[in-house]
Amino acid sequence: MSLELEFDDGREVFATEEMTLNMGPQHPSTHGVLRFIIRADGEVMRSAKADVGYLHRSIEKIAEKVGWHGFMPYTDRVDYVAAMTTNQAWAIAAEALGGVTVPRRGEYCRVIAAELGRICSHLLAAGAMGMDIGAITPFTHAVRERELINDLLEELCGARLTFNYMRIGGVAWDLPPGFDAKVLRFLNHFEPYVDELDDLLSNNKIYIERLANVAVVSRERAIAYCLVGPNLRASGVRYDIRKHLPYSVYPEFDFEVPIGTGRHGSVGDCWDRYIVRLDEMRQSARILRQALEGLPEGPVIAKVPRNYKPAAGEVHVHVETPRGDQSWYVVADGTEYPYRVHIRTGSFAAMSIIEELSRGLMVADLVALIASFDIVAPEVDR
Amino acid sequence: MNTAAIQQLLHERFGSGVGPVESARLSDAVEVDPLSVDEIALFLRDQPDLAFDCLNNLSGTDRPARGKIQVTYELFSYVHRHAFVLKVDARRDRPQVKTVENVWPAANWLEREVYDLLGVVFLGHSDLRRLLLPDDWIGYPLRKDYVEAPEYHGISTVRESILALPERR
Amino acid sequence: MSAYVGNIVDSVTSIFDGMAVTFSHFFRRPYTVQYPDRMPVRVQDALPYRYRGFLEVDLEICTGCLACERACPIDCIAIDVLKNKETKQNLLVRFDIDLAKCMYCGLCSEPCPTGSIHHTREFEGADYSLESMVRRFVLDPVETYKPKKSGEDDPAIVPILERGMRYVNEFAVPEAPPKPPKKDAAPAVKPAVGAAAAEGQP
Amino acid sequence: MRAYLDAVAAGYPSTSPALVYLLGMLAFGALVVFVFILPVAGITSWVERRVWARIQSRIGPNRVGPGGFLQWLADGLKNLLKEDVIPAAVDVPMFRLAPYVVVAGFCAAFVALPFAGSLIIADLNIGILYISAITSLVVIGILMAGWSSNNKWSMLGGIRSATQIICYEIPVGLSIFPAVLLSGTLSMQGIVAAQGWAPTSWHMFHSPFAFVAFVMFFVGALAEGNRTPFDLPEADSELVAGFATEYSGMRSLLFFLAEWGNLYVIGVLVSTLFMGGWQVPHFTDNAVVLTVAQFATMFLKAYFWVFVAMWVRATLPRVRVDQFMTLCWKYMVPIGLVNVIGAATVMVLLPDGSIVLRLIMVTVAVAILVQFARRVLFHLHRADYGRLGRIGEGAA
Repeated sequence: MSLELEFDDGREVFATEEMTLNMGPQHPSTHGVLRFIIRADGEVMRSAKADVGYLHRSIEKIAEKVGWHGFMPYTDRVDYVAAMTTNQAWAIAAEALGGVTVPRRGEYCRVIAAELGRICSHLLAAGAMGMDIGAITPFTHAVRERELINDLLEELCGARLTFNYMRIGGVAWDLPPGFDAKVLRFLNHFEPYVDELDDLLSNNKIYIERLANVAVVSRERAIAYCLVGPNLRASGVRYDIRKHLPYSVYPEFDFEVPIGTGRHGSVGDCWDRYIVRLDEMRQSARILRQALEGLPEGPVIAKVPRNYKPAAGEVHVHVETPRGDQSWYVVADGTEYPYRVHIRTGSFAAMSIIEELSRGLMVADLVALIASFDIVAPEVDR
Repeated sequence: MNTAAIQQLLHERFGSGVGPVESARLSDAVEVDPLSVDEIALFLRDQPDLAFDCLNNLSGTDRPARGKIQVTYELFSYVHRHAFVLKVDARRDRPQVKTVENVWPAANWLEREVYDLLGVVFLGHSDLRRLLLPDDWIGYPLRKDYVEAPEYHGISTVRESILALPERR
Repeated sequence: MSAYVGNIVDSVTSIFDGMAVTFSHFFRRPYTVQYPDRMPVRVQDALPYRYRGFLEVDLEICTGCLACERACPIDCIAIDVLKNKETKQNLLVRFDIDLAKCMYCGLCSEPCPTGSIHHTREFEGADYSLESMVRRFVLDPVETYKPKKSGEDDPAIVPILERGMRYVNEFAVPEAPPKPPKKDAAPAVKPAVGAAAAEGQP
Repeated sequence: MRAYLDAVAAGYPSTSPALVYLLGMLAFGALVVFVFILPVAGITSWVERRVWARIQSRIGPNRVGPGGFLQWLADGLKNLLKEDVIPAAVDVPMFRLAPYVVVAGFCAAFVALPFAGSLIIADLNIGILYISAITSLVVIGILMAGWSSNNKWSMLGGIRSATQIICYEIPVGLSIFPAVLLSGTLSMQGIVAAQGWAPTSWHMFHSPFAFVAFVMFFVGALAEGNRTPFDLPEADSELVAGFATEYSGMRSLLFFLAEWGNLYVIGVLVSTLFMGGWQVPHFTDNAVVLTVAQFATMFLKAYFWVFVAMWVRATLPRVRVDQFMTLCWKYMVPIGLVNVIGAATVMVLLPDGSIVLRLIMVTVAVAILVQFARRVLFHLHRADYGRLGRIGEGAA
């Protein structure tokens, strides 16, 4: 029997063949419904092309139909992991257009809710990261802590995920009685937990080896691809909207902006992105303590007409969500419906860089990469 | 550097392709020619005292009253920490804008999104496909006159309300 | 060589500590809530007061102002009010809420002047058809509630109105923070119908 | 066992002793499989879920039977009754055969596993060699499953598994050497007999080299058993479920049966080679009581290691394929080689062993345990989870 040594087109038989892997839309580690088309040589990827849109709900179009007040519940669904900050972004945009000033207590309530939401979201990110690397326990521990925050937020606004807590002009409800004591009790319990997570996961040698020096994003690439939030800070850019383009009452609080240091590898690797989130949780806890301490008295919501009609104009709003600078472009035309709403989310920017980063990584690294960007699929698709 | 100063710089360099500062309430913008936006973008990025290294947001707005689709670029400089809003007006019947993908890679997906939802064609884009909607979707949903097809591949896109709603609305 | 040994030492120590963390959990209480059957209390009773469960309407105090219907972003509330020209009474002939469509945002209960429409702490509504999730509150046409200038005195309505107003007061009122309604001064309960009607009905 | 069967054959002179022996062994083997392996593998699944749950602040299955103990039976029954889905594109004969090959591979290992002093199906004089050879049969089954599934994720899983077992045979073999050298035999019962019941007489405390061999053997065995941190073939966050992706119902369960059963095999091997196996103090002359005591000792020792494997699985992340290879070829193989030479050198220098060295080793081990306990207490006190109640405990 003779072996044919050539294909019809003259290529040699003994060349390795590329394999096309279809990862998703249903896959355990795609954090929602994402799809990647991977071209791989064995375990090493040539490229991973992202295919998004499975969770597209045309929220921007809905905004043009439901009115200014009515859009607030929909902002919960833009990023369901951290609905508070998205609420806040919409409220800020509408208030700016309508010239509404939020009472100070309302702003404090917003900060407290938003920072609890940030911890909530980062917990899920850190836990899911461990899960994708193969450690299952940190995930359940993180979700356990998250449950406590959910309990708090449920008490605050009646829902555990889609909060719809903020309103144009302030927040819907004042803090319930005894809420500050409960938050403090939670923080006293939570801060040691983060240290424990360090011992369990962050310092684990296998974990570090899996993440250090993987998918390094340089400062220049991060900026060029418009990475935002923790992903940008991990690449060494000290930029936080809360600090550098302040909104709400954030200038009144003393907190630091952690950046990636490349402790175990190079600046901007997956491990940096992970540890920046952990440090941010500690900073959020710090902000929460200050906010609870300095909580002013007074109303929590300004008088805003039910039939809200801001004058024509347009506004660019930036809000620091857990997934970074969420950039809202809102156009009003003087009617009771927004004319145009565009949301550029953190995950959207992060998704677009994956194709470039994936070259030469292993399939297992792609999972770590997606997790380290903390991509939430509905936020990409909106 | 504020918008007026940047407009001054741009006007000196590019002449008539750069319009005056448009002062809408709450935001200032400069409108430029859609077919030379790529050169202007390159200038904005590479000029050392501008150094807009980040395309923060890119969105399209349909303005049927003016027969235009407006594309808004929100730029940010991490070097100088200043922002700038650039706008181009594309003709609504044949919207064409030069791509800025080569200037800021972030524009790749953002432009695809605008193409997908508003139908603006970005000339020179490397991979101008629909991003969020299925490839065979008909129409551009964010246009004001968009009417959704009653069905997609035999699947109805309408869900009847169980409540017969009163007529007054 | 030192990196080689360092790697081994790092691995052993970090794994050692991680194992200590996990082992310590054998001595901690589990967090699981064994919903629904092994709860110390019924879960609905353990939920906070503000919990946004199924919507409910107290028809006794519904003013028929349609504020909730207007506030709903997804049109899941349908109200029909008939006007009786002779008695100048409004007749509520339909108040339907599609709970399958409802997204429990709470926007409808906010403008309600009397707290008639409010969220309950019930949330279990699994069923086989979507139609069964439509709550039809009006079976026979009822007259809408008319707030009295002097305060409510009908003993059948006072407790309902009190509960409703407590619900309304949970929402912050601008300028003047609300006082919780007093239990003993029942006739003093005044619905905030004037202000809300001015806001809600352009 | 043999003596007993010989006596039976003598009592019935008309039958051939060889036949009685054969039938007796078959019966005993079947008994071991159905009365021991199946329940042990099943119960292991329940124990694993409960252990995981506690580590993760959960409760775990607790509804079926006392403490959820009968969960494994319920799951087994459910899987037996489930539809056996065979996708259209698979290579059907291979796909069907693969789970049985896996199960056969691990059941065959039980032939040479010692349960007690007189309880062993066949005390082969090459026992440990036989076991390390026959457990590799599992990889053929997994490779078959991965390949025949006609699914790229499955194939990657199957190939990863093959790589894994081929690589880790070497360090595992190297770490068996010291124990074999110390015992002077390959027979499982012989290795146990070479040790005593007291920890000072266990092989693992013979010298530092023996201790390192013990650690390496456990790590290597985890790798061969596809357990975390080496569960690459079925890495659920990367490969969906690896080679088992396309399997459903009973066939899928057979893979897990083999995995849980393999855990027990690993436990028995570690106990036999390094921890004195079934050795108990000779406290009675009653053979039955003694056998029961030996069996219990062996079982507890083995199950302790099963527990450790679960605990490790709940703690550690998964390594990547290249790191897995690095660990094997750059760390375990060189250290294993040095270790064999070291252990041999100690044997030459101290032909009868040194009780001082053994005592030092035991002391070191105790010190490590004490330090471990201190860390556990530290973690317990740092974040006390008992303080915050949930629903029904102080909630509104």
